Amino acid sequence: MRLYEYEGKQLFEKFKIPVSARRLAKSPDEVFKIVEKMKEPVVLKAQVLSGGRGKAGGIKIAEGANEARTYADELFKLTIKGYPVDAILIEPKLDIKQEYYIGVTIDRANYKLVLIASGEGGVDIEETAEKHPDKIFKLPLDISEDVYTFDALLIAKKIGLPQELIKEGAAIIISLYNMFRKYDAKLVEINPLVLTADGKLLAADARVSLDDDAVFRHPELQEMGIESRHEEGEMTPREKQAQDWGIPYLDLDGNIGMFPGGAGFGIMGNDFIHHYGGQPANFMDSGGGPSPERIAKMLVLLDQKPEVKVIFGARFGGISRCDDFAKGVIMFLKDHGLSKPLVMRMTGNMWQEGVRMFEEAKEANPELFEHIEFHGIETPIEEISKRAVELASLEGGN
Amino acid sequence: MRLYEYEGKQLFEKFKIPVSARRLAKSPDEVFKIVEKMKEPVVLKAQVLSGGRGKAGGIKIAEGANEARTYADELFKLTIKGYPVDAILIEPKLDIKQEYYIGVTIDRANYKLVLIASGEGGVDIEETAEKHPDKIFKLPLDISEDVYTFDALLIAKKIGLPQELIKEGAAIIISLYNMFRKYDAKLVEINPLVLTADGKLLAADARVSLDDDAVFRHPELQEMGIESRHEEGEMTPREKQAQDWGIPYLDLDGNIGMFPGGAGFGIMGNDFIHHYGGQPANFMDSGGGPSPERIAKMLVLLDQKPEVKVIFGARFGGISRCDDFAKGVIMFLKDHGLSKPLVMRMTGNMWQEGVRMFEEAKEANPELFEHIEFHGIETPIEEISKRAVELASLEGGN
Amino acid sequence: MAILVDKSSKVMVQGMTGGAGKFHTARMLTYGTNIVGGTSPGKGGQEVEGKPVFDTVVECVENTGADVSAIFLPARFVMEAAIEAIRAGVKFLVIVPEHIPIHDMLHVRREAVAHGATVIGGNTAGVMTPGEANLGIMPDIAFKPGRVGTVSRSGSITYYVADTLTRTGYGETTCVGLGGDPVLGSTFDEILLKFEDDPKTKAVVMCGEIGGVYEERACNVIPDMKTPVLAMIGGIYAPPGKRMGHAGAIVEGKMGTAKEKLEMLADAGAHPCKTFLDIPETLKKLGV
Amino acid sequence: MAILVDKSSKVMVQGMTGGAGKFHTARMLTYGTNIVGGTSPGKGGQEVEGKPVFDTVVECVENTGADVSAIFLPARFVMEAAIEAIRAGVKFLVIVPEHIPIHDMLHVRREAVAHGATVIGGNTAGVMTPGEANLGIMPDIAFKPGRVGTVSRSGSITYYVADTLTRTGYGETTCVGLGGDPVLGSTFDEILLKFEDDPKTKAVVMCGEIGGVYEERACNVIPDMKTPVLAMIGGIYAPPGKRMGHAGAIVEGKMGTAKEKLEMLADAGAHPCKTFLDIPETLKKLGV
Repeated sequence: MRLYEYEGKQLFEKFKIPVSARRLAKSPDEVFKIVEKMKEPVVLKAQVLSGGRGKAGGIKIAEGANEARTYADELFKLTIKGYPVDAILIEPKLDIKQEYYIGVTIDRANYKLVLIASGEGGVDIEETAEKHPDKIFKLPLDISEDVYTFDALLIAKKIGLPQELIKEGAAIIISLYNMFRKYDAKLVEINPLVLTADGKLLAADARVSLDDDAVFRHPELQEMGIESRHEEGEMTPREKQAQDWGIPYLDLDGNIGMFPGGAGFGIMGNDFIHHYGGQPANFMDSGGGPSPERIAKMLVLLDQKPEVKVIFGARFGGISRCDDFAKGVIMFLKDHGLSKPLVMRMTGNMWQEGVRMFEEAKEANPELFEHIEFHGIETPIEEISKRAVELASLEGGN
Repeated sequence: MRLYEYEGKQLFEKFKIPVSARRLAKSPDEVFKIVEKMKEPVVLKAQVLSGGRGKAGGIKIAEGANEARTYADELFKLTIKGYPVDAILIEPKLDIKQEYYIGVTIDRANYKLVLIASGEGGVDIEETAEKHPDKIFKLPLDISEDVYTFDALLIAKKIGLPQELIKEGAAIIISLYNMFRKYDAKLVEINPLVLTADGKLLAADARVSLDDDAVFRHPELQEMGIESRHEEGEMTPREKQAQDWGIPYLDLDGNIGMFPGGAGFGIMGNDFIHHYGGQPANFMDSGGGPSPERIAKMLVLLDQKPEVKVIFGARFGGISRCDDFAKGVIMFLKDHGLSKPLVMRMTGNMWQEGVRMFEEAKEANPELFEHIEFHGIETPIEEISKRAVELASLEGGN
Repeated sequence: MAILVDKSSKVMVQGMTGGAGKFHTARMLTYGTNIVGGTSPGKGGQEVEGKPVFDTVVECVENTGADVSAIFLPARFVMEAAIEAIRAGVKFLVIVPEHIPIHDMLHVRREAVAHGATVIGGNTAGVMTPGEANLGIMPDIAFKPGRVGTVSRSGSITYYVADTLTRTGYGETTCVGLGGDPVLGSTFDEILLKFEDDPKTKAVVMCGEIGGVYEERACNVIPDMKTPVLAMIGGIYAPPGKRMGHAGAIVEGKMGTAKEKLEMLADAGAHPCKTFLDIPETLKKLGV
Repeated sequence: MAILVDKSSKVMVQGMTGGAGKFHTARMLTYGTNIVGGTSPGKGGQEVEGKPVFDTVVECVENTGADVSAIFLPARFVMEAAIEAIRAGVKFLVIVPEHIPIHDMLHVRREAVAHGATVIGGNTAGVMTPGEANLGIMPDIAFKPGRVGTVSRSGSITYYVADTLTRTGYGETTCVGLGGDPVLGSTFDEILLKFEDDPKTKAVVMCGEIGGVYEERACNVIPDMKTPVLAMIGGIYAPPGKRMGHAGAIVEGKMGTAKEKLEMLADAGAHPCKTFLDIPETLKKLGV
């Protein structure tokens, strides 16, 4: 769950990390009114859930209210890495002497938190990390460990903060780390931490990603108006529909509708289709132990997508039981009907029950099953993949 | 810093430890008014900074407001282990089925926190610990360790909480431990934790001692109306005077006024006086690095105490410098004058400066020094002790 | 012989009285898994499928000798449950639930390392030693005792691989589901080394995934292993950087594209496979 | 030879630019203590008595090779300062300030044990190895090089004992102030064992106090020591249970009355002394 800059700065303030006074605007007119009152040069910052904003033209400096409105017009039309601009943050323009970088993230491979700092902030920190690793300082920490002032002082000195500001810099580092642990973050960054011409330290940007799975522990976020949200770009209408239904789904460019069980084979199955010369039309994940209703909705998404020429189905019942799966497919067939060929394989937990349900349903309504080729454990999944590719090429299409 | 029961229960409520509804009264009339409104049998509990309250008659059960006022009259006249009754806590009388004990304290010798619990609460836990150690359960914990629910569940079961209440009991144990760490406590006790006839768990008493040296970290205590206070009984007027001056001082029954440097020799010096057949009139501690003013005040306390026949002075300058010491003694002599013999020894840091100051002062005002026998490092402190005992017996007195 | 769990393992179920706990306790027992009891705080004294339920793991271990635990609890209770089991001396834990807070898993890993316990999951289908014990939610139809070990991040991949090994007559020693959550209790290298020490395991199939961070660690141990390692990585054709269901399936910077992972593993001496059918062919070539 | 500190020790002062830090840095240097530098966060680059001040202990250690630290800081900053020094590799620390929060000292002790460092104090007068190093606030007038070690909770008692040993010609190897705070960095037994290992120390005088909890620990090691131990305990005639200045000087339950402590120590093989003058007499009898 990624936060907007203005939300991140709300958290910064809570942890006494210095930030500029700022206002949020949702329209060019609002921008005009705010800047008119400020009577000083301002910076307008597009609020998007993505990095690389500066390079994409998402930051503008305006001397007065009219100029600000003109820029705001532009900014609200911008799409940055597929993300629309929802709001503009307005701050006084800073007279910047130096820019630093401070961040905290998780080194998952080594099970550590890592405090990262650099004297070269404001640019792409990943690039600095790659080209000048000596300019990046890292302090790995155990999840149960505090950062002490002495740790933070050393970092503040290493990145070259002026001597008179190292205590303040250390306090910012400690606060950022404490905030990371307090809010179950995956990433927090101040980039840049700015040293102004008049000798003040300010967090000029805020990047905060929290762990969706731990948001339940932090009801105060909701009180602050920060709501649960995923990190994603602009969605297609079908992706939006899937999200509303709680189904992880991505549109792709191919013509084979992927209807897999589990995320693991969801990914691998797409590779198989490619391997045999086909093109998947989507990525989809049923989630663990999907209900029959959910299974039916997954099929609705694919059946309604015009580009889909054939549906590839795979169910290996684990926590997802074959009987629930069969129930969902039958529900779909009865309520909605299948307009395209479906080749599928079903095995795993409760497969006998699943097969029996299909047989009973087919006996009652054989017409519902005329587009379906059904396989069990005896057929390798590769055969199903090949068959889906074959059917897709028979159907023609893109 | 020991808290009153009613203050402890304020903290309990903050940590969601269940307590009865309750009211505090500072006079018998207040007690009457409160009980009149409650319309149920109540328990009146003397609020004192001491244990053993029940045995001393500090707890009364009253059926109605008139009876409550009569008991309150008695309670406010009570002194429990030297502690006056400052207030009475009024709670509904509980129908008690079983009493338990839960406490957390520090095992200083082993540098551990210890969670202590027993199925036999409500009585003297130290007695139980001595006679039936098998009925006391202890869980030592590192200062950085959390108590987990499973730890607490095991304790709840061991002390015999009913099965349907073990989860609630565990939650109370965890809260008590968290409270201990959060407030830098030295001791927190629920004794008794009561199981009522209708199956509820309630903390019927609260004993909380915090670390005076860490109170600065908890400004919220002051916001709650809990103020810094030491654990002490009724003081003599001289002890109160000393406390106002910030001087650790205790009146004793003898006639030798003890004017030592440092707490260590403050204690040992009293032993020496006894050893040579004398009786100290007090205990006193100058504290580390006392100011000349403080030194002068220490002498004022002794000179004004009629029982003191002779003053025994010892200063081994460490963090307490001999020059500051000499300054203080001279200040006392000039401002106040010495009415009793003083035998003293001075050595240690800055002793040359101290000696020079005395010599100059004596040259200027020899009369001020006529009661003083002055020694340096050449005289063992035992000789000074003997001489003080000798002078005291020459002076007569008790 | 097998790794992690076999018929002598005394298995307990944490969260035994919940819906998933009850259902899978029954399934695991049906398979012949030696389940000796379980826990559910506040429900001590009850029974599930004739096995005793305790309030705490300590009591369960004292009364049943349990040395392995399968956790079926809501994600928010997993950290304490895992730490409880580890501190009570349980040496192998399977965390079935998904969506466990990442910081919680860091704490669990820390305790596991400190106490020498092995944790797999969260979001794992579990561990299966065919013919001996089925720990978790794996469908037994796919599995047969044999001579190849498997370790995968995804449950469904585990099933397909076992299905393939079973159909082609190799069978499996033990099949380990590493789990799909972003931070996991164990890493590929750790499981590979356990297979290396198992004389019955003649080869290992490891299946990684785009976005995972533990595939790279496997490269540290494969060069020194005597047991051949076959490697598959899912997501070769996945669009990079787009979210794909598994939180773990986000490409992290330059590291972790599926193609790079597979190349890295091949460089380390693993035998890359593109489909499941490549597995028996490779095993044949290796003379397993 | 000596214990804990000698003329080869490279001593740093934490809180070097404060009033007490400056004053005692000068005194310690005058005595000949090998002070190499100090710290004061934010004041790196300054000097005190010609010695360099650093912002952090790591920098001080890197630049001066400091291996011993004396802490002169307000009580609330002591915990972090001590942990900083311990983690930077300093192996011996003297915590002079008093009134350190008890929970803080538990953290300090934990770090010290984890890193094999020795901490004495808080509320200690320090450690003196006569003729070599004076670490803390002890008045040098009382001390002369010699053959008896001392360890006391109280500073003033340390001075009187040294004064007595010096006057009677025994002199001291090292004098250790354990400290007066209720929870201390080191315990009597730990210091006694260090003296036991010091060939120059022919006897040890330990002075405990009513209310302390560390005297009892001495009884665990005295029976096995070859070096004779003389024991004094202050507070034999103190009224029990009344507060006596030192927070540590409250009698805790039945444990810790001065009389009982002294008896316990005598039972363990220590030679009890009632006044300082008993010390040289006892040493004479023991042929030291």
